[in-house]
Amino acid sequence: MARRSPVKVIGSRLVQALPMILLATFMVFALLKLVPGDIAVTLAGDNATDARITEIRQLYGLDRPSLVQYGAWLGHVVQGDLSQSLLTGEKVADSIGRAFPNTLLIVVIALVLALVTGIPMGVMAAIKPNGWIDKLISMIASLGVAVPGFWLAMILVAEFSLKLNWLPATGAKSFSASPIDAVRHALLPGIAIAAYGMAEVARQLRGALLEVLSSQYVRTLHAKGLSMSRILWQHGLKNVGVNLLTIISLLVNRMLAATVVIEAVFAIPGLGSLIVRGAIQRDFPIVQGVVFTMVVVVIAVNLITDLLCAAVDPRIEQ
Amino acid sequence: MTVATSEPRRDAIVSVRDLQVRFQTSDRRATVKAVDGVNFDVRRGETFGIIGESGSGKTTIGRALVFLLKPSAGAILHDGIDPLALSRGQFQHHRRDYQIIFQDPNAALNPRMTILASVLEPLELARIGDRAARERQAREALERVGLPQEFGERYPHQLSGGQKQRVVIARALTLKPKLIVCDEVVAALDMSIRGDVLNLFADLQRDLGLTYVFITHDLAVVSHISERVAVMYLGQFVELGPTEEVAERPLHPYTIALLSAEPRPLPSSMRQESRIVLQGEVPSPIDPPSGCRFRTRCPHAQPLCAERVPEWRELEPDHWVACHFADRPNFSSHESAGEMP
Amino acid sequence: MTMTTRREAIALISGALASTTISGRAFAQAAPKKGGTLRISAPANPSSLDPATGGAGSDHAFLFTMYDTLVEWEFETLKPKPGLAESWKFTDPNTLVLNIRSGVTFHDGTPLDAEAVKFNLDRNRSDAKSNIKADLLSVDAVEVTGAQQVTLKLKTPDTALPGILSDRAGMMVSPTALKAVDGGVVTRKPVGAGAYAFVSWADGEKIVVKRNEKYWKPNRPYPDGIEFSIIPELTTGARSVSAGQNDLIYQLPPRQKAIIERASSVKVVHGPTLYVFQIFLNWSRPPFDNVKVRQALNFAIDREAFVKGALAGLAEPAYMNLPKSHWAYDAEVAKLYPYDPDKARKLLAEAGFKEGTPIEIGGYTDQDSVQREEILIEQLRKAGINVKFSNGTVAEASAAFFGAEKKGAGLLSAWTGRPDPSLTYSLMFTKDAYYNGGRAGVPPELEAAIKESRASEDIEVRRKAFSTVQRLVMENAFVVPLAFQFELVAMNKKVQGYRPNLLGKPKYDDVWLEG
Amino acid sequence: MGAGPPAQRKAEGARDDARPLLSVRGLGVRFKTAQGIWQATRRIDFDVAPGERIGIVGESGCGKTITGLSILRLLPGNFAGLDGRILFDGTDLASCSARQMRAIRGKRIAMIFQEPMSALDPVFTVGHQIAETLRVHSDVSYEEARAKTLEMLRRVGIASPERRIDDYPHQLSGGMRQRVMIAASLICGPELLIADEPTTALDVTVQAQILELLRDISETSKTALMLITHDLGVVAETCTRMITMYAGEVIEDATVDEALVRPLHPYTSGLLRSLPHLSPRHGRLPSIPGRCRRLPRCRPAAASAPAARTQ
Repeated sequence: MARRSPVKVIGSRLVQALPMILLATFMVFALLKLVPGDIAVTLAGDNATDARITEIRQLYGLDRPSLVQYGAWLGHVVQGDLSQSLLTGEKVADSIGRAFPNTLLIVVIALVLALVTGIPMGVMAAIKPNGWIDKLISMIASLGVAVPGFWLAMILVAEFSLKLNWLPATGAKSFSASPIDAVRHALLPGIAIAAYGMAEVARQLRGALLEVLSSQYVRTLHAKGLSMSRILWQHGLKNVGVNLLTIISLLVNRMLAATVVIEAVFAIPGLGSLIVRGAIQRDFPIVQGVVFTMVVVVIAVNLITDLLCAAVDPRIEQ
Repeated sequence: MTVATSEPRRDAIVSVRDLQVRFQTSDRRATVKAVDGVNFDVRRGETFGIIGESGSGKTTIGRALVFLLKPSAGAILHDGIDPLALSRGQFQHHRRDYQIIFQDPNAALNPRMTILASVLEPLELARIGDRAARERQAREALERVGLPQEFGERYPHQLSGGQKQRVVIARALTLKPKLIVCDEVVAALDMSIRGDVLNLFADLQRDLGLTYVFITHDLAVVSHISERVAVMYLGQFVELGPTEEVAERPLHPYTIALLSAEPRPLPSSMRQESRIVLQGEVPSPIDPPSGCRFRTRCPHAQPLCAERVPEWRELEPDHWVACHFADRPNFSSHESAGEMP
Repeated sequence: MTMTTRREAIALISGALASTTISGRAFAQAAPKKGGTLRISAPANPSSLDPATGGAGSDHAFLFTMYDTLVEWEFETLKPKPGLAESWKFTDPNTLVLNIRSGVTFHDGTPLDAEAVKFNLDRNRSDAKSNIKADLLSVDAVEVTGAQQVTLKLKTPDTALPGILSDRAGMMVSPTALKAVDGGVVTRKPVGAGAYAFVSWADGEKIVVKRNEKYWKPNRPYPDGIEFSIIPELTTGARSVSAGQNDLIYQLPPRQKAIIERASSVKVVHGPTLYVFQIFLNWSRPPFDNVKVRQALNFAIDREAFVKGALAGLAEPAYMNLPKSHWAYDAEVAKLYPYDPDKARKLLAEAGFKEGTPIEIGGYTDQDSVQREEILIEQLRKAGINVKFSNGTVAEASAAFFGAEKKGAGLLSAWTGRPDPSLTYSLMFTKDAYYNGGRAGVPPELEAAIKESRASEDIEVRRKAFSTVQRLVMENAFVVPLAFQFELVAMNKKVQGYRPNLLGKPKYDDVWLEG
Repeated sequence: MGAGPPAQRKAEGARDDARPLLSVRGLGVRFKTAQGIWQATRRIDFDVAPGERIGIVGESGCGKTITGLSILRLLPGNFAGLDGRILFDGTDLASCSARQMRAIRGKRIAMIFQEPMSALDPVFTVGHQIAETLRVHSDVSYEEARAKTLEMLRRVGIASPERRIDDYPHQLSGGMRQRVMIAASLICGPELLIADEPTTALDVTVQAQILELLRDISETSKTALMLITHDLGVVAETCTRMITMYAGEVIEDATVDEALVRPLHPYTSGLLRSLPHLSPRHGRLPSIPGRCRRLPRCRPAAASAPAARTQ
């Protein structure tokens, strides 16, 4: 039962994460090399000739064995350099540094919205299972899961940007420069992604709460004279805390993935747009850089989740 | 403690010598000494009871006896042979003679299999006889445990707890074992059904010449069914002897306390007030007390108890105890254990 | 042409301004005025902002704002006209003299003189990183023959050069800037002599340019600057214009016209371009090594129906690689392949081609491409031709067909056109050209005719040469042209003075902002 | 005992107080099942005097737990209806509002359950859970509540309570958890404690500790105890009066001594005889025929026979 210090836990988890990062970036690299298409063709331009394409491969080192290319990339990464776009020469770290805050803001907004709406929905549904509120909420949740994010996004834009002109239809603004403007830009994409999250939170929370409510200790709480609302919001929520944290970490991963589509719909220059562009152009340093970032984020989210779970539920050992 | 009974008795179906079973804790930082140096023989045809409270290691012993667990040290001989020295095939064959039944019949039965299929399963796995012979054998087993023919076609959820436990017993019987380890087999059953099932065990023993090792925390059950009983505390036996002897003239302070703690349906006039209620909690098997393990809760503990491990000695014929002072009359149990109803 | 991104496949163009229609109100009649920032939704991140190293046809939309070219063209006709070179002359078939406008400086103050032009041309034709060496293959030497005069010594006569110098090869970069940058590439720090000077480029996000206050053209440009927002999703880009976040979007697919016209603040401009949808053929192996099969394919296609069905009518049926309005267009060649499925069947029979034998043709996975495929499958089926499309991304499918893999008998793609038609033909219909997927030979008279088209400066001589080229290409049916797509540009009504051009790569020379 | 009004019961109780603390009259509880309405208990009458310790015994499914739960109106979700009256100190709990009921639960009537592990919230410290009872019923400061909690922990015999107060349930042994449950139930000084099989899941030596604690607390703080158990021994050790239930009805209500010495009801005697006890190891255990509550198995009387002993 001895607890280990969080510092040690984080340290050991980061060490465990290294092979994951290596594996993920290598697999993506290998995939990019396996699928047909070649950045050399793009680099050669519209007037390409076979000779020119061969020349470009040599010029950019694209004719070297794949492992050597990956090794070279890795060598740079180890030195803290994510190298640069083969096509435009922009430093990948700069691209990511610009894109990541945009994506992060959307995910954070989506997550907050999903929780703010999903938690009350889940709790209300659990109070009286199979009552009309529960049925209504379950219907809304089914819709939230079923409606594709990009479709919802377009509806939102049509309504709130084009018709009512309340919120911008496209683009992103820097949060540090103008927080309000940045949030205004990220709000609609956030909502579009949040719908799924809301449904997921509501459904999972309902299930977890029902299980908690049917447990013996809830009967004890009733016997102690606690009100239903106190039981739900205090004991219920803390007991489903681990479930909730797990949902959140899954949601963050899913939402990160969902930004790929949503960013395209809203023309937000985020990680999703970046990786799509990199992949289409076979600009592998960009793809590698984004995959690297995403893996690090996912690992970080999982780590934080685990630490929080241990904080919420004393039975979990670190 | 010294190994007093180093020579296995001739009539021993199971001989246990200095048995130790250790586990790693889940964080792999400490070792739990679940069973720590236990010696006993189980005689052919008897019912050998092991009584102990949760965490005493009695379930671990039960599993080790049929080699569901591998001993960390010491030896378990079945009919004088060491099953661990057998080849894989021989071992599998040997195993059929030594069965175990657990507390929860629900966990032992596949809810999607009919009762007959469940009872047939061990026979099929062992590839005994042809299909017809196997089915006949299974039906006989069901009949023997008192379940009518039509139960074979039913599913576990259609049966009561007692009936399910009968099915589990029938299944163990199909392979015609010599010995059955019964681990808390009636603990989950209602009082009134408990009697029926215990009666069944007695009948089967009489008819089939079975040997039982009956593991339980329930004094009433163990004293009803077993000829000899061992009392276990924190991984070790503290007392072993004929059931009447142990129940009526217990030698070890823990046995005395255990017997005294048993609530008895006696009217107030027949109760005696000097009930012994042990204080405190059972110490951790990770770091047990020095010397006598019971000393931290023993009302008669002396400095010696902390210093020396009490010897496992045969204080009276066939009656073993591990206590430095078991032969001192001042805490002799006779007056404190109370009368039997 | 087809490589790089899907956006490009949808949109690069050229051609004469046959019909420019403007939806909604007519242009306001007010006089142009300066000021304001033009906000443009651009469909693709540039591959580079250095004209010599970039490759994508979509780059021009940015490059034209920062770099002026030695030669320019009339928007409507693509006829070469003076740019940084105020005049040029072939003193003999192998000598081209360019007189450079005086008083022009680059954005960094470097004078644009003969030395600067020579520096650029030499870099373009010999630097390892240059992607346009092939454009200047005919140049043997560049000589400075005066402070503002360069003379190009040619290996072979090449009258396509003025056209070529109106494209990347003629874009002048400040030599000072080139020398200052490590590696000699100004991808990320472009310095030209164009109407706008570079401010910033955030990859995939935004490119900002500001007015060149010392621009040589009087009173130009009008806006203070241009902000390009890079929005690869064209639907989204169109929405940004509807919502007023951007002022202009170009390269819209035809299906967007009806949608964007619903927004009352938006007007739409369209005009023909050189951008032609076509099926590339690999004539090095069966079934397309048989000219009759290739011809059958051309007869089997109802181009009018294709334009209506696949391109919302915003296109011109293509019977060769030049549209009607082009100066080198030959109406006789256009009559070679009327829609005639019976003829197609007959040709197939003569070729010994068994009806219904599947032919695998490559294509792209995007929605518009798939729609085009469906229409073609249906049309060809009527002539007994069973086409199976195997789709991939633009990069994949293109590389698979044109690259070493040589996958598929054909590829449904498009050709973006070049300022001078000779490039179009030499890039597709000469042996070993990259866009000759099979790298198979062509009749010697075709090679000769292409050469001939670059030999004379006289436009009538060139027109005749191109007639021969086109006739030979189409008689041999080396390609199945389908339709010239119109340029479709949507803009906020306050944007004034925008004119489409035949090349289909937008220029904003006369654009100004109202209000 | 039948439907005798409280006044008639004077002779029986250990105490002679003016009126009983709890008076259950004609209690019956119904549940919805897939097969329709199921009458779980019916016509239950009994009294509990202040400070009295009564045991309710019977097999599983006999309705003893439901009777305990129905007093606090803690019946499960498929509860369909309740008849009769549950008079507690003059108030009919059967017709109380939810709010009134909450004010009584934990403060005036407390209840503890069989499984001390699952009956405690795993994610709150035991200190929090003990103090919680106090905090919902009275306006006390955090410090006061903590001090009172420490006192309660000491009172229920937990060693080094200062250390244990911040432990979580999983860090305690089964016996300690049940002590915690008792502490949480008694912190408001209730007049009645309903204990539903409080020692069934515990080892016998721990059971002895807990029973001793319950008896001790009941005696010193004059808390009435209603002990629900299947174990006659537990009742004999702890209670003065014993109510036997069978098939949803009370079939016997007598002092423990009387019930054990001369069990009038055949079911009670059957229960007694079926005990596999220490001495009679030779010979067979008498079995009680039938085990479904709907099958009458009481030999001379039907399951619905009236209680055999009345006052």
